[in-house]
Amino acid sequence: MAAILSAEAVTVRFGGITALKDVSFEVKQGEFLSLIGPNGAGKTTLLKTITGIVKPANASIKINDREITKLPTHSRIRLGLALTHQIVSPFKSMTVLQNVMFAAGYKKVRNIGLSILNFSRSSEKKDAMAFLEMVDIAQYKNFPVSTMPLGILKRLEVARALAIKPKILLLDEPLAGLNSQEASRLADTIKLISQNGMTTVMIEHNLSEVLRISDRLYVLDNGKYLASGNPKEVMKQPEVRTAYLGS
Amino acid sequence: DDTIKIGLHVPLTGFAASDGKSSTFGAELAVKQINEAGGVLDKKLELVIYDDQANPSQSIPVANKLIGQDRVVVGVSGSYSGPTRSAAGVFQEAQIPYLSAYAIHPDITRAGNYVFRTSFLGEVQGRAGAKLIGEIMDKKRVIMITLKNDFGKSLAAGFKEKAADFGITIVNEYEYSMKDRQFGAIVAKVKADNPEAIYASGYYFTAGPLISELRASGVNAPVIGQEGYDGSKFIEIAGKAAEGVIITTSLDRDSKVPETANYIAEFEKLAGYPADMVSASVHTAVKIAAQAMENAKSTDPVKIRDAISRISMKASTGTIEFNALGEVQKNVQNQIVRDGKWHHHSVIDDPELLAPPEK
Amino acid sequence: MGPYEISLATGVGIYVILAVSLNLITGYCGQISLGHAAFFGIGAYTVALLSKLGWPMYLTLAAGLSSAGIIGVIIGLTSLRVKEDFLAIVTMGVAFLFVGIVRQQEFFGGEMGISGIPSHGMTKFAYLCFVLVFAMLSILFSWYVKKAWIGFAFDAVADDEGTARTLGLDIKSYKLTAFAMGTSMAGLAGGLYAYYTRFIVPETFGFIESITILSMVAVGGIGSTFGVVFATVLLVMMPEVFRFINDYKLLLYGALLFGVMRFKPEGLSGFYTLLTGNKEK
Amino acid sequence: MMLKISNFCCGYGNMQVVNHLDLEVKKGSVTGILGANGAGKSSLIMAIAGHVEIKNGSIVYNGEDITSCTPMERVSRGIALVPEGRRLFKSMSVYENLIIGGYITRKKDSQTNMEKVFDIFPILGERIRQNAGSLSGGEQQMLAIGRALMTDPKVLMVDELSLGLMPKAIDICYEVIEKLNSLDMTIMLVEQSTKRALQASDNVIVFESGNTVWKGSSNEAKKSSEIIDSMLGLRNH
Amino acid sequence: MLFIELFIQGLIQGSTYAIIAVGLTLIYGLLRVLHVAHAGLFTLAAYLGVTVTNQFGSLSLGIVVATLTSGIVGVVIYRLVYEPILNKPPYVALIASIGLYIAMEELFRLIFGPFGLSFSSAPLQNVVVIFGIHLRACQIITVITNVVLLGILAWIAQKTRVGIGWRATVDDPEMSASFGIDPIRVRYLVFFVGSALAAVAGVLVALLTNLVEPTMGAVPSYKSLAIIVLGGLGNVFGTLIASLALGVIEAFGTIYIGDFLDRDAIAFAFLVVVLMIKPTGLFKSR
Ligand SMILES: Nc1ncnc2c1ncn2[C@@H]1O[C@H](COP(=O)(O)OP(=O)(O)OP(=O)(O)O)[C@@H](O)[C@H]1O
Ligand SMILES: Nc1ncnc2c1ncn2[C@@H]1O[C@H](COP(=O)(O)OP(=O)(O)OP(=O)(O)O)[C@@H](O)[C@H]1O
Ligand SMILES: [Mg+2]
Ligand SMILES: [Mg+2]
Repeated sequence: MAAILSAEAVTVRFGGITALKDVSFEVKQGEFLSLIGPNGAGKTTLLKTITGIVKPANASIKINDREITKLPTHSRIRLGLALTHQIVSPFKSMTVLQNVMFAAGYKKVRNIGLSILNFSRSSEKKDAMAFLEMVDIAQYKNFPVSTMPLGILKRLEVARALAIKPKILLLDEPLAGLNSQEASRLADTIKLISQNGMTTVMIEHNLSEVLRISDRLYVLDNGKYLASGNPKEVMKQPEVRTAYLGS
Repeated sequence: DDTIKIGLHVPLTGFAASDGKSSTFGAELAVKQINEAGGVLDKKLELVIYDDQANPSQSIPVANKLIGQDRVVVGVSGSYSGPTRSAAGVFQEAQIPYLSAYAIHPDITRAGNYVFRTSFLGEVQGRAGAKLIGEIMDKKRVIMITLKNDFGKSLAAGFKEKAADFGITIVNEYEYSMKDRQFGAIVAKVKADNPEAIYASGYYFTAGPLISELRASGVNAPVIGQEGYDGSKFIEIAGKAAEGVIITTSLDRDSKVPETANYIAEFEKLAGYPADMVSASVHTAVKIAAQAMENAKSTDPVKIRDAISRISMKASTGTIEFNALGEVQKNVQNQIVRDGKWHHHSVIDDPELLAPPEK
Repeated sequence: MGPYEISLATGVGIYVILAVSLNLITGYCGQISLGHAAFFGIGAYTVALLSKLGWPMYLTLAAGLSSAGIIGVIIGLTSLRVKEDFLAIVTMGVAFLFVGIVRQQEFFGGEMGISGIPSHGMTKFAYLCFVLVFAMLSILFSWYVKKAWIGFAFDAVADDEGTARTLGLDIKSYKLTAFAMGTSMAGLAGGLYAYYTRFIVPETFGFIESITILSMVAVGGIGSTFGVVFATVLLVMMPEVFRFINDYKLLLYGALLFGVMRFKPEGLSGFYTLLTGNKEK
Repeated sequence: MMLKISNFCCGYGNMQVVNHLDLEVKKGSVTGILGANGAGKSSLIMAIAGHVEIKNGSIVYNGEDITSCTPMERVSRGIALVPEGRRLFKSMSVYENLIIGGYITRKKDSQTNMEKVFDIFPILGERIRQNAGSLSGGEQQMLAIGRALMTDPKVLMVDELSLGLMPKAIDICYEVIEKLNSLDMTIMLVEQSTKRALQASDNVIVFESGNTVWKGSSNEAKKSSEIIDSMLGLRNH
Repeated sequence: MLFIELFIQGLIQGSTYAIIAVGLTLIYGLLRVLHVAHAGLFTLAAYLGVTVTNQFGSLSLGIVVATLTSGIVGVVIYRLVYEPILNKPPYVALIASIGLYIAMEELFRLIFGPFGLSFSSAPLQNVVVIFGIHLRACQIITVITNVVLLGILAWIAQKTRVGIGWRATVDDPEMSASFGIDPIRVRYLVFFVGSALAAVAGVLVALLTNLVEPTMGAVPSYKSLAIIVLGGLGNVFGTLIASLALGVIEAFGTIYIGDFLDRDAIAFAFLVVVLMIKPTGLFKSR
């Protein structure tokens, strides 16, 4: 199968620090890829480069063979990317439901004209409720997000990303902050979504869940490519073990 | 009704509040004097005073209120050009006579035939300044320091218009804004220019610091100012540096003319500080309004207007007569600071030079 | 209605347009502007100059609206780089630059301003109605914007630009639209003002005026159209109502601004929600 | 007894989120605090640190009632906090964050403590001038722990120790915890990973919706870990 | 020669800006509040300085009374005005501050009259000639005060533990309390120091112009806002440099481009240009 998303020769520098050095990777249509690696390896930076939030020194990023490196973030998102944030960033002035509703209305805010002409919010509300249920936080819909504990916000991130109906879901540590039961339930949900055809890239340190649901692993270390391939096999590689597991 | 109402708008609050205060005292003094002398048409004169914050948008409702609610028979502006110009339109439209006491914007009287001005136009005073420097003082190399507002700009225009006629070369002109109080840069440059005289427009609160700085930095050329300096406050701020400063104004402190001498004495009694040009101008305007009613023997606006246009009256700021445009022609009084007081310096009475526009 | 009430009401109408227009930029889209009066001024100057050239009123007003809008977009474009307090200060700079430039150019009448602006040719009362119609239209427009998806998008931009971007929102064009809508409405208000006073000077459109407009928005309750309209009426009327205490008027005004922000930071619209028990925005 | 919390209630505004809690923490022990999302774990920790309003009950620390002490008084008595979400001073450098951590210690101690922190987390030493806000998620967590250690704490309260850390770093952190514990530091841990928590702690307390549903030694709990697991999941079934 | 003189005049002007702006930037740095009413304290101090000096014939007493009073009033303003609205959006404090400033201006006018006050005999006006440049004692003192005060402050803020502690309360007051820094005390201290600085500036300006008016704070209030942005919000050293640079640019600008832009507009043109090129100000926001 063809790569739906590819990033070639990504180099990112922050001042003196090289956060990513000549990293290339690709994801195939429908694949569930997990991005792992030590803290500070550059995983978040890689996803942020793909979405255009971080400006790379060098890179070539393609969706379905279309070059998107020069596009601004919002245009890339519209080509089918969705990103959840490692450090949760809900719209603080809105309720849980409104957060997802706004995302669900992505088509209506594509351009100014549409956004002026469109008035009704009812179908988005329905969609949003479905997504909230999918991640088990429907009962919090009318709470202002500022009072919500981290676990809820983490799931809200996922719901909101789903609401923009992406082709490729980029998840930055969606399970962090959930207890083991909650984590495996959310992992199941994500897996289910991916099995229904959503290409998924997930950054996650929760190894047991990663190994349980990923099709393939991609390992970064210190800004460089370290390994990739079948989860079990990758985890057997000694470099990966020393860098990541410490044993 | 047993009173006749005169409307006055002044800046009681905001940056021009000090002039508003003087205006108020000037008007109150006039009313007091008139009422003590039996009032107007056997009725008492009553002042209605509103604050306009020296703001052109504020003076429109104020003017409308004076006309529509208080039913004043004459309006007087004790305020700056902006608010006066916008109020003038309202009075003109309502056909109520309106006297601008000291606002100098040339377009004020052009609002129409109900609008008069009891003070000089900025240009006229600027021309007088040129004569004072070029002819009376015989200084030729002049630096201009111009206040960047309608007052300073029109003074400068008048000055430049006649400068050449009196043999003056304008070496340089520097501008400053109303809010400036520190003039180090201009002073440094003036010093380098080394002029024979300095024509500096401004108000006491800008001129005081300016002249202190000029003198401190060793610039000793004479400084010529205008009625904006007029008042004791200038001398208080500039201290010794004020000595020798000459201004063109309409109030002669050493005047023997009873109207003026009397005004100067009475004002200080009422207000508790010495008279200034602003208060004298408002005092004059109120007196004119009262006299016009007496002359017209009526409070009918049309008749008052006609009476004002024909008036000839001695007031604290000189003899007032209006031309077709509603502008006044009177002598310019030059005053000089000596021993910490304003004193007579000279008079300019050249009718051609002082002629206000007719149209 | 006497001439006084009419002129007062006309002033209120103009300020309602202004306040509502700033509310679009600051209240809805979250972009603090301390220079709104500059666009008010651009509208007023455009209308003043063109009307003196003999253009008919509807054309001058349209020109005032578009010139302010166009310059608004240009300023908006340059301001896109700065955020929050930096934006506030840059827009404050714009306010000073506008006055600083206009007062130096003879073409704009310099310090003397522009007088002799032709009459609108209506009775004062008719002109009042004319202004009020525009004020109503602005209120309706602003209410509509809030309810439509564009208002939702503005909320998102105001809340967190970065997040909105990662949800596919084109932040730039929304910000620019807010600027365009707000500044062109301010331009219209400026035009109406020019016909109202028939005399304009640069100082009227300075920083103080910008602050006055922002105060109306903040006192009303940022983002709440009806609160803002209410506060505008209140703040414009207040100095008039308190004319009898001339000397203390500004003191009272300052104290009110301060008091509302201190004790009711969400603005007067907070009282409204309090009264109706309506918690939804 | 290091900490004795009795009949303790805390919350926000009108909402009470921890109800009638009784907890005793022995000196030198590790106490695990478990519970589902929103159970009130973080609120409890923050209340002990002095940031959440205590509605009822008391906290006695080393025999001294500190219920109404300010956060500053608490930290100066030796209660240190690694808060949820790290709450670093984002616009300040790693170095400055650590300096603030050592604000209440003497300058010399602060120096040696900082070296200790760099020993534990060498990466922090490498990033010393970087703004805390731009560190990677895991690095931020390390800094948060390092900062708390700078206070020379007697009681260390850690909210979500392993959040966002790679397995290796988690191991390191737990080693650090063990080491600190062996040096007689009292530790309270909020942890999502039940397994980890049970391994590391001597005692555990399990919350659900603000109520204590289980309390006891971790050995006991280990035996019935399935019970605890199901308790943790209760809310969602 | 002229250039040197213009430069020096610019420095003098810039010094007065700096002393005001630094207080403002400290307060901004601490609370993210654009404290417009700061200029009200500047005015208050100028009035007190002149009144006390005239009354008791001692400038030193005037300065002491002015700085102490302004400092205390500053703390009171913080306590009564800002503290309750700190966690509101920033415009709330801004408008409250503007309202407070308007009210203060009016109070000064009502109390001290609209005409302004002057020293009955202004101190420190003796002229010193250095290399042919005439300077008044008060001008020299202004520059020296500026450099000394701000030097000390910048050092405290950037290099000492106390300074780092101050700055921590900015990022997260709750957490800094958890590390033993009392945010309330820090704020009181910063408001006191900042307001006392404004007071020093007020008295200096009164000496320079020999005129104290109700509205004298208006220009400094907004110009110093521009300066603290240029200097990198919260950055003491940056503010110092930005103030002096602005003073100098204004000095030259008034002379050479004065008929195109007025002084205030020059300041803002400079600001807008800088921010367009570098949206975060000239210096790093500390
Ligand atoms: N804006 C920035 N400025 C400077 N350095 C940065 C910036 N953003 C990230 N870095 C550095 O780049 C490196 C990679 O960061 P990144 O956030 O991508 O790591 P990560 O792999 O996601 O780690 P973690 O698993 O801990 O989240 C880190 O060392 C981080 O400190
Ligand atoms: N600042 C706040 N204001 C109001 N309510 C709050 C606030 N913080 C938390 N809450 C509420 O208190 C309850 C307990 O929250 P807390 O953060 O203590 O849970 P937690 O057990 O730490 O959850 P998590 O595992 O997700 O971190 C939740 O219902 C939450 O909504
Ligand atoms: Mg990361
Ligand atoms: Mg928690």
